Amino acid sequence: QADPMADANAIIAEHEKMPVFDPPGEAFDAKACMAGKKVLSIPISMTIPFNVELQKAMAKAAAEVGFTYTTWDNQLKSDQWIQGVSQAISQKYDVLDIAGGLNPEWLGPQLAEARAEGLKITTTHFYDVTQEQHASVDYSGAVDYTGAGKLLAAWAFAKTEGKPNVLIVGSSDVLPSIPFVKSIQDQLTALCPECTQKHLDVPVSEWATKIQPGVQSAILADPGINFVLPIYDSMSQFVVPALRITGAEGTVKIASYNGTPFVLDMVREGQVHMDIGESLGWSGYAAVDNMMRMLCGLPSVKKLNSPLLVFDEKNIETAGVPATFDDGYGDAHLEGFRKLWKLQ
Amino acid sequence: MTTIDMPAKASRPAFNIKREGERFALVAAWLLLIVIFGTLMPDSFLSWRNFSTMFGSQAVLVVLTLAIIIPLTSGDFDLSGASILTMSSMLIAVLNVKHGWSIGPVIIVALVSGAVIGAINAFFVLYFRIHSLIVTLGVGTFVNGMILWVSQSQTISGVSMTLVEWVIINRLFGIPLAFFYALILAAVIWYVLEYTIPGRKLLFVGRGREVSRLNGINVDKVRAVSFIVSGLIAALAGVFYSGMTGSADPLSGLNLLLPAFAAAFLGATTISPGRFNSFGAIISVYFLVTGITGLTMLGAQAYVQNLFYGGALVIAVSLSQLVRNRQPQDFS
Amino acid sequence: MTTIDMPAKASRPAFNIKREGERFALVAAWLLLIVIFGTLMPDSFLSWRNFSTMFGSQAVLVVLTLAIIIPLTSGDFDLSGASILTMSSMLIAVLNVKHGWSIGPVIIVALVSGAVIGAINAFFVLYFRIHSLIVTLGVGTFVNGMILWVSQSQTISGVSMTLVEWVIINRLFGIPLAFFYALILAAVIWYVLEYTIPGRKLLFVGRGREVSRLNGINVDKVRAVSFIVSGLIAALAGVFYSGMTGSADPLSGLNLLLPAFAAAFLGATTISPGRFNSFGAIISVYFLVTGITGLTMLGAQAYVQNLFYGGALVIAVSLSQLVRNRQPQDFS
Amino acid sequence: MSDNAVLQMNNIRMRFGSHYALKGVSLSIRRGEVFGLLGQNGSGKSTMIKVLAGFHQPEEGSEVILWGQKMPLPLNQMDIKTRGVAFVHQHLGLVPSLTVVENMRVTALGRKNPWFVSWKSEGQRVARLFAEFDLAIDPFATIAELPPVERAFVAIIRAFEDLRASDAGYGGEGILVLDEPTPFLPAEDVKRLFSLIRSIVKTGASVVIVTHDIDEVREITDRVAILRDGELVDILDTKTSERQTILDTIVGSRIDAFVKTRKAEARPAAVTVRGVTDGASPAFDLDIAEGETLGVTGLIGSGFAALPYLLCGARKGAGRITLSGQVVDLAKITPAKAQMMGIAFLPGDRLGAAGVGSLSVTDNITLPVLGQHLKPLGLDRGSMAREAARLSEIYDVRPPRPEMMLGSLSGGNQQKVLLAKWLQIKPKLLMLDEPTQGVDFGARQQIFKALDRATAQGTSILCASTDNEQLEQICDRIIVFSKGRPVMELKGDDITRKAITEACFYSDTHQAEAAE
Ligand SMILES: Nc1ncnc2c1ncn2[C@@H]1O[C@H](COP(=O)(O)OP(=O)(O)OP(=O)(O)O)[C@@H](O)[C@H]1O
Ligand SMILES: Nc1ncnc2c1ncn2[C@@H]1O[C@H](COP(=O)(O)OP(=O)(O)OP(=O)(O)O)[C@@H](O)[C@H]1O
Ligand SMILES: [Mg+2]
Ligand SMILES: [Mg+2]
Repeated sequence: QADPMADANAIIAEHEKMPVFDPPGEAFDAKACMAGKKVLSIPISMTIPFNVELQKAMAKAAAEVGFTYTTWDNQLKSDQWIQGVSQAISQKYDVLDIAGGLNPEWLGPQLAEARAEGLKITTTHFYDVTQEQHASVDYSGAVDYTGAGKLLAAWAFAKTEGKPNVLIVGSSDVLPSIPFVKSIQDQLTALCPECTQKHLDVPVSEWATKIQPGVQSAILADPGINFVLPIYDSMSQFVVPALRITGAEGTVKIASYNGTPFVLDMVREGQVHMDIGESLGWSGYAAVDNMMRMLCGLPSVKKLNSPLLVFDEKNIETAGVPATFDDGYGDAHLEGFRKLWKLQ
Repeated sequence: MTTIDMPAKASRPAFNIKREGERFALVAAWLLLIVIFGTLMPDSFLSWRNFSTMFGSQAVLVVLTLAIIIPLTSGDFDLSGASILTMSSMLIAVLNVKHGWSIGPVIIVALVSGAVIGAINAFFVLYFRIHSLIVTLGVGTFVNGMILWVSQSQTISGVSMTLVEWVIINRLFGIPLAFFYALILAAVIWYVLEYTIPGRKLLFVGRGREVSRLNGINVDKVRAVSFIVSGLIAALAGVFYSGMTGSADPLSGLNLLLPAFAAAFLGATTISPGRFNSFGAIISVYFLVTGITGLTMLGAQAYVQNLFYGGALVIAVSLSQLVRNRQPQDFS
Repeated sequence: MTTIDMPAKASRPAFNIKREGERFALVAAWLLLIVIFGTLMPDSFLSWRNFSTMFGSQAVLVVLTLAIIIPLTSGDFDLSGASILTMSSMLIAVLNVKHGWSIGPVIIVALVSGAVIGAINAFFVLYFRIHSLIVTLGVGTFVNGMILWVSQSQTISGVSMTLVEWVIINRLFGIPLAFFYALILAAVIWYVLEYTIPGRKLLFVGRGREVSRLNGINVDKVRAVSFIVSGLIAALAGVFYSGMTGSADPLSGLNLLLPAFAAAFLGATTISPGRFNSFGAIISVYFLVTGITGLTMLGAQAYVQNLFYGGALVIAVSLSQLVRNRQPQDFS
Repeated sequence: MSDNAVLQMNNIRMRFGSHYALKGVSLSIRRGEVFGLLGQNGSGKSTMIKVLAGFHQPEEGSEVILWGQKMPLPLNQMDIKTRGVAFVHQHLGLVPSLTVVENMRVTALGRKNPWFVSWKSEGQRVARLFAEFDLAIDPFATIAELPPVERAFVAIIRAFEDLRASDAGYGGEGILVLDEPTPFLPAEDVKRLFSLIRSIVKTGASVVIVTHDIDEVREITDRVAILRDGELVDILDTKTSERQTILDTIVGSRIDAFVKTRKAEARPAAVTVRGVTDGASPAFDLDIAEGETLGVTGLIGSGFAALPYLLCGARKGAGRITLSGQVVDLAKITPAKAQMMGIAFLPGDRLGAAGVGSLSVTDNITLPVLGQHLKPLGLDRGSMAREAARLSEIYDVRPPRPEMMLGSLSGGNQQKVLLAKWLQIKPKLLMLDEPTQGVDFGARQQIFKALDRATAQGTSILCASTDNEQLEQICDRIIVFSKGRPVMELKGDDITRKAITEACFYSDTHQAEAAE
C-alpha cells in the first residue's frame, strides 16, 4: 500500500501550480461557422453572483467571436425559464443554453419543443464529468466536481496530519452535488479508512436557516471535528458564524470550492483555510468553445476546460484585493482560446 | 305604510363612471403596459407566441391564487397552498416515474392529498380554534418536510407525456390548454361565489362569523369546506405544475406563495372591488407577469424585475384607491 | 349615591392554576424538550456551550420577531421586515467594506434606512388606506430589488471586526452579547407595551380603530410610529445579522420572514396569552430551535427539522388551546 | 345667541361624499343647562356630536366657539377634551377585548406620567371611582364579560372623570355630551343616570344629551334642538312645549303612536316550551299562542334576555320546544335547525350578530330566502335586487337603495332591513331582542305596525326588552322575570308602563322576602 500522505500531497500539488492552457480539442475557424448564429442562455438565477460572472464571461467570448449572445435574466422562477425557452424559439435562436445549475429536467417539455423547432440544447456548468446528460440535451460543458471533491478530501487529510474528522456540507437537491459529495467521501475513505466523516445535507433554499445551526450542532455533538467542507463556498458565510459562536474558530478549518470572491476575501482574512478556485472567465470561454464545437460539427469536450486552482494563504493575494472572479489564474486561456478559434 | 309598486329607481343606476373606473383601472394599466412594451419591441413582444407562452406558463400561479382566494373569502389565511402544490407535483412524479403508476390514478392521489392537507388545516383551525395563519404556516412547513422526505431532495423528471400534452403541448388558438383550464376554473369559482347559495354563505362567513351562525349557517362546515376545496385546487395547481415542467422538484413551487397572495390582494381591487374575486386575480397575475416579461425582454437586470413587481403592486393599488377616494379597504 | 368601601373582587384572584397553566405551557414544553434531549445526549446536549450557542445564534431571529410584533399589536402585518433586515445588513457591508466608512456611521445609516422603509410602508397604508399586507409585500419586494442593485447580487464579506466582536465574539456567562441585546430589547418592548400609555394605545388601536379614534387617539400617528419603529428594529436585526456572519448577501436574510411570523404567533399563546408579547416570542424562538438542535445532534436528516418545526408549531398551539378550553384566539 | 353660552356651534356643514349630513346647523349651549338634541334616525345628531369631538372635520366656515374662544379648524380632539368637553359616544366607544381599567385609562386625562402606569393602583383607583357611584364593577374584567348596562356605566363614568380631570373641571364646569346613553339602560338605571346628570348640572356644568325617548326628554332637558335632514328645525323650551308638539316637530308631520288592539281571548298554544334552562337557573315552562305577542322583561340580570338565545340554540341550554307538532330538544337545537322549524331570531347587536355591515342590503335581506331566487342557472341577481327594493319600500327603509352597504344605513333603518329579512319568511315564531333600541319615534311606530301585521298572519312573537313603552305598545301578554325565572304575568289591560316597572321591582323585592 502506498503512502496516503504522499498521494494527498500529490493531488494538492497538481492544483497549486499556475494553470496552463490545455487545448480541449482541435482548432477550428469559429468566426466562419458562427456567422449569424444566435445563442440564448438561461441561467438558474441572475441573483447568484456566480451566474452573473459566468454570463459576463460567456458574453465576452461571444463578442470576440462575433455572434449574438443573449442572457435571459431571471430570478429562479420556472415561468421565467419557460418564457425564456419560448423567446428562444420565437426569435429563432440556434442554441439554447441552460446554465449554472439550472436542471434541464425542470424544462423537459419546453426543451423538447425547442428541439423540434430545430434548436440545439446545451448545458453549461451543470453536470459532473461522471454524470450522463439528460436526453433532451445535445452538448454539455461538464465540470470536474469529482476532481474538486478529491482535492478537498486530500486537503483535509494533509492539513490534519492524516487525522481528518470531517463535516461535509452538501446540498443534494443540486444534481452534481451527489457525485461531488461522493467523491469526497470515497477519497477520504481511500486515504484514511478509519477516519470519521459526516454529511450535512441542506437544500439550497434553506442554506440561510439550516447550515449555521446544523454545523453548530454537529460540532457540539462531536468536538473532534477538525475540518468543515462546504461543497459550494457560498455556504461558508453560514459556516464561519457557526464556528465563531461555538468557539471553534481556528481549531476547525474550512475548505471549499468555487472561488467566489467574498470567500477568497475570507481566505485572505484567515476565516477560510482554502478555497478551490475556478476562473469563471476561463469557464465562460470554455463553455462557449464547447457550444461552438457543437455548431461547427466537432465532437463535444469531455470536461469543461477550466482548471481548478488552490487558493490559500500562500497565493491569495494574487486573487486581488478585494478578490475577483478572474484574478490569479493568469490569462493563458485568452491567448489559448483565441488561437484555438483561429481568431489570431 | 302601503305596499306600492316597484319604484323605477330600485334597479341600479345603469352606468356609473366612477365605479366602472374603479373596476377596470387595473385592466387599463395592463393594456398600457402592453402598449408600452409593444411600442418598444413590436416584433418580439407583440408576437402571439409571446402572449401564448405568458398565458400558458402562468396558469399554475393563477390556479394557486384561485385556491387561496377561497379561504380568504371565508376569512381565513391559507399559507400552506404552495406546499400543497409542491406536494401534489412531487407525488405525481414519484408515483408515476418511480413507481410506474399510470397517470390517471396518480392525479387522483395527488388531488386527494391536497384535500387531506386542507382537511388537516381545517381540523386544527376549527377544533382547536387556532388562528388560520399559524396553523397553515405550521402544516405547510410540515408538508415541506414530507416533500423532502418523499423526494429525497431530488428532482424527478420524466412525468407521463400524456399529462404534459394535455397541460402544455396541446393548444387552442396557440395557447396551451393549461390556460383554459385556469380560465374555466376561474369562471366556476366566480359562478359559485356569485350565483350559488354555498358561495353566498362563504362570503357571509368571511364577513361576520357570529352573524352567519345566528342566521343558521353552519360556520364550521363552511370554513372546513373552504379549506378542503382550497387544498384540492392547490393540488390541481400542482398537477399543472408537473405537467408544465414534466418533472417535480421539492422546492421551486414554494416560491409561488407570496406572488399568489400579491395577486389575490391586487385582484381584490379590480373587477369586483372590495372582494377577492377570480377574474381580478387572473388580471393581476397577467398584469404583473406582462411587466416582468417585457422588462426581461428589454434585457433589464434581475433587480429591475423586483423593483417593477413591488412598485407596480403598490402603485396599482394606490391608484385604485385614489379612484375610490381612498376609502379604506375592508375585507372582513 | 354613597361612598362605600373597596369591593373585595376588585383585585383578581391571586393565583389561578388554569391561567398560570396557560401562561407557562410553552415554557413547560420547552423544558420537556430539554429533558428529553438531555437524557439522550447528556454530554453534548446538556453542555453550557450548546446552550450558549443556541442563545447566541438565534438573536437575529428574536430581534426580527420583536420588530414584527409591534405592527401586529396595532393590527397591521409587516411582511417587509425580512427585507429591511437584509437591506440593513447589505448597507453595512457595502458602506463598510466597499466604501471604507467606519462602522459607527454605517450602523446609523442602516438604522435610518429601516426607519425610512417603515415610513414608506406607513405612507402607503395610511395615506392611500391600503391593507398593510399588500403594501408591505410590495414594498418588501421593491426593497429586495434595491438590495440586489446595491450589492450587484454579490455576497460581501469582511465587515468590521469591531461589530463582529460586539455581536458574537464578546461574551457574558459564555453567551454572545447579541443574546443580551435581544433580551434587553424584549424587556424594553415589554415595558412599553405593558406599562406605558403609548404602548396601550398601540394595543387599543389594534383592537379597534374606530373606537380608538372616537376616544381621541391619533390612530394614524400610532400606526405610523409602529411601522417606523418596526422598520428600525428590523434594521437593528440586520446589524446583528451582519455582525453574526461578518458578511451580507442579498437573499438569505429573506428566509427569516416566515419563522418570525411563526414565533410571533406562537409567542402570543404564552406568557401573556392572547396578546403578541416579547417574552412569548423569545420563548417560541428558543423552543423551536431547541428541538431543531437536538434533532440535528441526534443526526436527523434535514427534512426531519421541517417536520418538527411544522408539527411542533401546530401542536404547541393546540395544547395551549386545550388548556384554555379551546376558546377562539382573538387578536383583534 | 345667548350671552352666557359656554359652547356655540355656528353654521356647521359636514359632507360625506356628495351628501350633506349637516347643512349649516347653529346651536348654543348655556351654562348649567341640559340640552336635548333630537331628530329622526340619520338626521345628523351623532354627526354634530362627532364634529364637536373633532372626529369629523366640518367644512370651511363652520365655527366652534368654546368658552367664548373660537377653536381653530381642524379641531384637535385632545384639545377639546382638555378644555372640558367629555363624550359618551353612541356605541360607547369601548374596546370589548380589553379590560375596564384599560378602557378607562388609555385616553384619560390627568395622568401625570404616561411612561409609567401601574395597572394595579390604577385598578384600585377605578374601583374607588365606581364605588363612588355605588357600582361594583371589576376593573380587571374585560368589557366583553360585562352586561350592557355596566358597559354603559363604564363609558359614562369615564366621560365624567374626563370632565373632572379637564381644565374646566377645576371650576366645576364643563360639558358632558351623551349620545343615546339610555337605550341600554333599564328604567331604574335611567333614573340613576338622570340624578347623576342633575348633580353634575348643579356644579355648573352643562349636558348635551341625544335620546329618542320623549319622556326622558321631558324629564331631564331644559331646551331641545330638533334636527331634520341635517338642518336645525327648531329649538324648543321643554317646560313650555307639549309632548306631541315635540314629536311632530321631529317627524315634520303628525305621527300617532301605534296602538295595538290586544287579543285577549284564550287561544291554543302554538309554541310550547318545557323545562327550559341555561343550566344555572331553575327550569320553567312557557306557552305562546298563535299570533300572540309575548313580552319578557325584568331587571337586567334577571335572566329574561337569555330566553330567545336559548330557544334558537345560539346559547347552550336544555329543555324542549314544541312547534306545530315538532318536538325538539333544546340541548341539540342549532340556529340552522331552529330556522328550518320556522323560528326566526333577531339579536340586539345589529352589526355584530344580526347583519353584516360590509355587505349590501340586498345581500343581507335575501340571505334566508336564497332558495327562492335559485334559478336553473344559479341565483337570479336581478330578482334578488328587485325583491330587496320591494321590501325596502314596504318597510320604508331610507334611503331605499338596496345596493348600499347595510353598515352605512342608520341604526333604525338597519333594524327595518333586518326585521324585513325575517318577516318575509313568515316565521311561526319570531324572537326579538330589544328590537327598537336607538330607533326614533316614527320608525318605531312603523316597526310596531309591521310586527302587528305579522301577528295578524299568524306569527307568534317573543320579545325580550327592557323598554316598557315598547312592551306596552306591542304585547298581548308580558312575563316578568326575576332571578332567572318567570315570577309574574301581566295581561290585557294590566299592561301599562307603570305596571311593568312596578312588577320588575316588586317581583325582585318580593322574591327576596320570600327567600328569607
Ligand atoms: N361616516 C359616515 N360616512 C358617510 N355618511 C355618514 C357617516 N356618518 C354619518 N353619515 C351620514 O350623516 C347623516 C347623519 O347621521 P347621524 O349619525 O348624525 O344621524 P343621527 O341623527 O345621529 O341618527 P340616530 O338618531 O340614528 O343616531 C346620515 O344620513 C348618514 O348618511
Ligand atoms: N359609512 C357610511 N356611508 C354612507 N352613509 C352612512 C355611513 N354611515 C352612516 N351613513 C348614513 O348616515 C345616516 C345616519 O346614520 P347613523 O348611524 O348615524 O344614524 P343614527 O341617527 O345613529 O340612527 P339610529 O338612531 O337608527 O341608530 C344614515 O342615513 C346612513 O345612510
Ligand atoms: Mg346617532
Ligand atoms: Mg344610530
